Amino acid sequence: MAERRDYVALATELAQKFAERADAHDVDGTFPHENLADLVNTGYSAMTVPAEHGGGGATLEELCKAQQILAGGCASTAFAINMHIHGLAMLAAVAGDQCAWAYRKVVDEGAVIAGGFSEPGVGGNWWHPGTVATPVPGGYRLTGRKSFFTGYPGASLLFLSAVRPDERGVPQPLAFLVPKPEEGVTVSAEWDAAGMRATGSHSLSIDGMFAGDEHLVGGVGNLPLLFMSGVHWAWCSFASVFVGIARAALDHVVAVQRERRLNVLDRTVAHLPGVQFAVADMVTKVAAAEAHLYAAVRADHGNPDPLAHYIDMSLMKTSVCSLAHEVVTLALRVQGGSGLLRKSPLQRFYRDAAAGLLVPPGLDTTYEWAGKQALDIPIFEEPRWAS
Amino acid sequence: MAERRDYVALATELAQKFAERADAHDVDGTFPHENLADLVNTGYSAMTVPAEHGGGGATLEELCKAQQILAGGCASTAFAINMHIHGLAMLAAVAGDQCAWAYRKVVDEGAVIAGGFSEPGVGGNWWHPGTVATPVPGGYRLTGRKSFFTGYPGASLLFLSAVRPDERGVPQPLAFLVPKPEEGVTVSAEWDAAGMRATGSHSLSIDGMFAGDEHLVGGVGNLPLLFMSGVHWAWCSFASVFVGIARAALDHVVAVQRERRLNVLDRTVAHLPGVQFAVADMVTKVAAAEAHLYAAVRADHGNPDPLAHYIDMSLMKTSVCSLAHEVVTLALRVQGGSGLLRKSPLQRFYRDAAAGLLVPPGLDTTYEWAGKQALDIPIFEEPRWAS
Amino acid sequence: MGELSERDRRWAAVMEAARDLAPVFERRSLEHYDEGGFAAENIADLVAAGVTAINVPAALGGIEATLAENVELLKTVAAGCGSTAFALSIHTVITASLRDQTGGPWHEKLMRAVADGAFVIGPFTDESSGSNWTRPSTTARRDGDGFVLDGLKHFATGFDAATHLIVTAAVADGILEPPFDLSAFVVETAAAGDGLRVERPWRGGALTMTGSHSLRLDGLRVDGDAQLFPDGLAPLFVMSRQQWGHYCFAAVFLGLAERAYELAVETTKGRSNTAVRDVGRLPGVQFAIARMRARLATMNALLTAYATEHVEPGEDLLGFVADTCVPKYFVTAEAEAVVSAAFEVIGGSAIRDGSRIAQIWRDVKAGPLLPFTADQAREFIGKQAFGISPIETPRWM
Amino acid sequence: MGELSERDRRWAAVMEAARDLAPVFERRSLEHYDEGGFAAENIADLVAAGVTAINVPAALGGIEATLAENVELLKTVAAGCGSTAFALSIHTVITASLRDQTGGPWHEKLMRAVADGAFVIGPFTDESSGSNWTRPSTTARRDGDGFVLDGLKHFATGFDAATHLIVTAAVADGILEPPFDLSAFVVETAAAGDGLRVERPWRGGALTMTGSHSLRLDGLRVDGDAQLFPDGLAPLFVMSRQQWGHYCFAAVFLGLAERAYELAVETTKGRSNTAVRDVGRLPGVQFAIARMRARLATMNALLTAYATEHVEPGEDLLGFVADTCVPKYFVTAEAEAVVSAAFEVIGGSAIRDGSRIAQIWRDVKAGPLLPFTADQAREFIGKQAFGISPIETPRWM
Repeated sequence: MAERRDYVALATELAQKFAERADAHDVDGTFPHENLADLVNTGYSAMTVPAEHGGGGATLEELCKAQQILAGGCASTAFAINMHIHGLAMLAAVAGDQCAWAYRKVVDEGAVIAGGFSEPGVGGNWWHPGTVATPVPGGYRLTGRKSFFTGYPGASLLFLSAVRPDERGVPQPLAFLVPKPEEGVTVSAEWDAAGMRATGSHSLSIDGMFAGDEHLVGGVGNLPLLFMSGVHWAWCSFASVFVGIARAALDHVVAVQRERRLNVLDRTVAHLPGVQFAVADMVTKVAAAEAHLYAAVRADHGNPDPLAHYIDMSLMKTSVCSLAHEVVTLALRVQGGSGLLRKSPLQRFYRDAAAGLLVPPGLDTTYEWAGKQALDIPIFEEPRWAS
Repeated sequence: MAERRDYVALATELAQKFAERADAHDVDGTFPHENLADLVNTGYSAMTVPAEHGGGGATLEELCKAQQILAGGCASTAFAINMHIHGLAMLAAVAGDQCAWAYRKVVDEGAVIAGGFSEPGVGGNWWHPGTVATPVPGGYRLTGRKSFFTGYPGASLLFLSAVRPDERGVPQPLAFLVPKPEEGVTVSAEWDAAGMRATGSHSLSIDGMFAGDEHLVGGVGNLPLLFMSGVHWAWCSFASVFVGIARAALDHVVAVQRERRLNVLDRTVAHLPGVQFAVADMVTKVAAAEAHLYAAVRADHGNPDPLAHYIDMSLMKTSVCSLAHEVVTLALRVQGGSGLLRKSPLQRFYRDAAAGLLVPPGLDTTYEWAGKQALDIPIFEEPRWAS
Repeated sequence: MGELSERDRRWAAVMEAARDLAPVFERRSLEHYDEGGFAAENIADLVAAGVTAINVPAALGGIEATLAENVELLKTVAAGCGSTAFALSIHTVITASLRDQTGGPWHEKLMRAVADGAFVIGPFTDESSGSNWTRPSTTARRDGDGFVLDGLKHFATGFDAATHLIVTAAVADGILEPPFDLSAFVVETAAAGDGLRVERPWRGGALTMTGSHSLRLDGLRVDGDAQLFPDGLAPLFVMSRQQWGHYCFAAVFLGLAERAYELAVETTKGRSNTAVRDVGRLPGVQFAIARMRARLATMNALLTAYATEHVEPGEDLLGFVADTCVPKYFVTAEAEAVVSAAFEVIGGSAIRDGSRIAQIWRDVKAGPLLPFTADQAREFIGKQAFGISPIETPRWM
Repeated sequence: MGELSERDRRWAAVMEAARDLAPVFERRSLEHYDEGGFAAENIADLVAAGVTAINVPAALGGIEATLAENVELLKTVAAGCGSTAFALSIHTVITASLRDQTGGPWHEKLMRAVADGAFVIGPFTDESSGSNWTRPSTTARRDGDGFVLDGLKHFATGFDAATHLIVTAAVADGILEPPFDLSAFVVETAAAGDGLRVERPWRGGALTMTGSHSLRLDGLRVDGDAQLFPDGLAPLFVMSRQQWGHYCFAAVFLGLAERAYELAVETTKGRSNTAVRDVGRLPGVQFAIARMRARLATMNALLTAYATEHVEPGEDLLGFVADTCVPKYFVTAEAEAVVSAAFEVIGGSAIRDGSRIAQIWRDVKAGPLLPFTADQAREFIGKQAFGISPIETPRWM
């Protein structure tokens, strides 16, 4: 039984280290294997394994505070390990001891999970996977494609969705947690993007990959319900990463302007009103984003209506990530042209924060569902809108 | 005497070609020498040489329309040549035949100008250069540093500012147009930035570079006045580049969503209301940005108050570039995560458009001057603000 | 040269009159805004100054003002009083839209009446129509040579000064499907009698002095000659004149925003308090003023560009309608932002004083609510960008 | 458990009373908003329900509501009537701020009076002070044991119902420099006599029913006992209570925004028109409602976080004041955006009807104008981030 760790303190320590490596991984688009090793070796990666299975049993608040700080050092690393950390917490919540074998691997062998619920042609509608799971003796054969499979290069376990048509042909979504197999899955396109470049979010081609019955998480068809019930682990941890970027941008801007001098000024740039006002806006937006995030973290997550819970958490993510993006844009404005130079972390923050606008849940679907719910309009009724 | 060219048609042709090369230069941060060669060989680079000196004598409107289209293909190339094109027009306006030698070099030899008015420690206050011009027999020796010297790798002529203390020690700003010398100027830092990566906007160290008396543009001390009087060439052409990016982002998003299908939809993505609304906002912002730009282009530029003229043009640039930035951010939102991938031009537009917020004129100074002018407060009075 | 300059001289005189009247209207607004009622005195002044006659065709001796000129005029009047400018905009939009519809029996008569001081309005919002003018709940029943109109029309802006109403209705003979059953009629208010009455007098939260009553049409009989267009053509006509409504409405709210900016500047100049000797030297005030300037410059550029270059419908009528939404959508939203910022520069004392800025704050909110509303505009503009017809059904998924 | 639950039971009863009163206040607002006047009946109802006594110290038998509870209460009241909630906020801020100032001769007397239904207000905006409460133009001249007060105070919100005023003034003896010459006095309105009169009755463009008159203090004599704090300490006291003012003001405007959102939802549900069978099925409406929800959730989270976690001033008093600006600045600006969006969902008919949303539109603009204004807030927050004192001079370059 591991002793109770202060994951926030650990994150603070690691963030400093990762910050020094962030630029190189960002420029080269390489996966930060050495960071992942540090996360495993320090026990950070066992944070959300249930305590009774030898893990840290971290709360959602501990997780988010730690991830927020880690993201300030290297957002890509934080986002890559986030799939693992929040995934474990969700698995513990929805599948419990069913995944005991995986918890053991994480604690004893340093296994790391990567997760894939995005697919080309699905457009953020993760509850409609296109990957097909065909029953075979002892399990399933999976065929399909996955995109944005964050953390893939460092993963030894894969957490992924698929669909199995039932006897009436109705697609039943389901999820698997499987040891990364030797065959049946290949990288079809390496991750090469403008932001979050060191997350190894590759595209995968899944061609007959085997998943055993014992690797099925929850039951057939109840993936959406399970995911919605546990979605606070996902969307809160996502948001914490982008708030972390925003706060790092604020801290950086403040530290630089306090010391910055221009030939034409008799005091530091911090004395310019335009700089003060922009920083005030940054401070205020960061405070608002953090408040919304942690209100969601501390909310009652036992909502008997999983869809309502999903909508509340989704609205939180959209607001928080939008504020975070505004903050990094303001940071660039305050710093000026030099903020765009490779040597400034602000330009990386600016690119990484853009991903916050784009990772699930999608803005339009969130708004559609939240609006319909408020107006008592059945969310899945067709036609979707007035004809 | 060159025949009158249709520079907009030429830009359209070249933009298509440059678009194919844009990704590679962006990724590698290389300077697009072959694009520059095309611009010279097609006569595009002689666009603003006065007709009586064998150039195209293009109007500001022709220049901006052409540059807008060129920027849609490769914003870096457009911005790199923009220093040359608008610089020539300003020189013609403020120095006239004094620069005849340079016009000849442009027309006959394909010479290209790079310009440098930014310096470290000056923070956008271009009228306070720190580079010192010390009189020597036959000219001056220049010593100082320049940053953001856009287009330097392809330039054969340098247009740059310096300061010469007068007999009372009061600094007199002045400007030179000199053939790029063999010695006295070195690249102190190569351009490596998150946006506009292919502009070669190096930092320079100027160590005793010689500039002859004949290379002085205008008189000693009247650089600010000359620049303000001709500033429409600068700020309008800057704005045209960023509007060009915005329109390219809009065109790209529209073209892609018209064809894009998702497994879960029975029609193209273009039929989703959220997509339509976001595109409507993009259309509207592009229209507003273009309208403001071309209103400034067509305004009376003979304003007897150069400072008032400078302020109007500066407000235009801040509004237009801010709208352009909003458009590219919306474009990313519409496209979603795939817009962040290297293979999508949207992520390049997003990075390039950020530069629009950061290139001169600075937002805070523009607002300070515009506010003071409206309120009848002397713009250069000290203290600058209420104590 | 001679005739042109005579025409331009007349136009300059109209603009000068409008500029002179704006401060007069502002003084009246400061006195009468809260009590509401109609700015009838203002309209009378506009009629007397020839302002209401600007869209009379040149062939009938009128100025035949361009759309850009109409925009300029409405901005000027709005600087004095939003209610007056909005009422005037209804009149200018109608008169400009109808002026080239020569041939109808009513055309010359109406235009000559306008030249002589007629004031024409049109309440186009029907009960339960949700501002979809193509689907009026008002009906026109054929009755011998004429029609009998029944319905409830809201926002009869300017009614108290109106000599003529343009009334839309669905022709209830089942021959044409909506929206082609839409028809439009001229009603002379003096001759309308009991068939036309104010059902509910205007008591608006904004534009309080427009007298935008709700009107009951109760068996109102009109001659066949009063029908403005042949059966089925009214919707096309309205669409092909959408630029007038959209740009003229936008002009009113831009004029209000410009005035809000001026008020912020005027209030700040020379202002001092116990803590600051010169409020204009506060950077927050300077930045706010500058941001307003920048926004106004963009709004003006956009509206001017549209009012001069996006005036001819061309082949693609629905595409044109979508395009005309652009400045209306942008300007009315931005106007709200400018007025809000101006209010903050002027500060809390403006709440105390029953000030002009507090009136403008109320008026400016009407901008995005007028048709096309922001949502309608975004739907039309977005669909047009994709080549999707905005009248195709189903509208979405 | 026993005592706690008794206290919580009392608090729950207060909240229930407030929730019951909100719709009553809203009905009255619909009737009386335009004519202005003071919501005296509402305040009487709040007094009768014990709402005004929530900040009486526990030691004197009161509930001693927390700051977060005050915020919750004010939001609830604001949903019914912005004017009433704002007047109440002045009272709750003053009573909460003073309740732990035991020792002064006035303390127990005033708190007992509040328990018995007293209503305490404070006009803190002096003529020419530009909302800088540290630099009042009102003066206090020492006169024997007491003081004589002279000045003109604006925004005496709630005056018509006030039993007590808190009045600030600069002590005009030249001993202490501004802002330390600031002092505060309790004035019993019933005993004030001719020295206190309404110079100009309230006729506000927003919060019309607050009775925020301008008051003339004309040789008003008060006892030495009426001085709330020892010489020189008033500014520090006010700063160390800034959280109450900032969060309670923010609560009023958040309550208005929440009500605007509810009105948009209520109006849309089941709404149809000639073109759309169910307006709620329009995507633009759904998206607007959702955006409002998201914004309100952020505002609520921020204000709640501050009202529970940013309550103790700590060592760095100016830093604390800057920090308390954060939710006030954010919430009042966002509230305006939410109300604007709600108005657009409800649509043009809301302008016609003298509707609640049009009243909220007017009230919500007061938010950013109340101290600390948006500009003051940005200056304090920005300087604090850089470790620059907001009272250092010169303020900038």
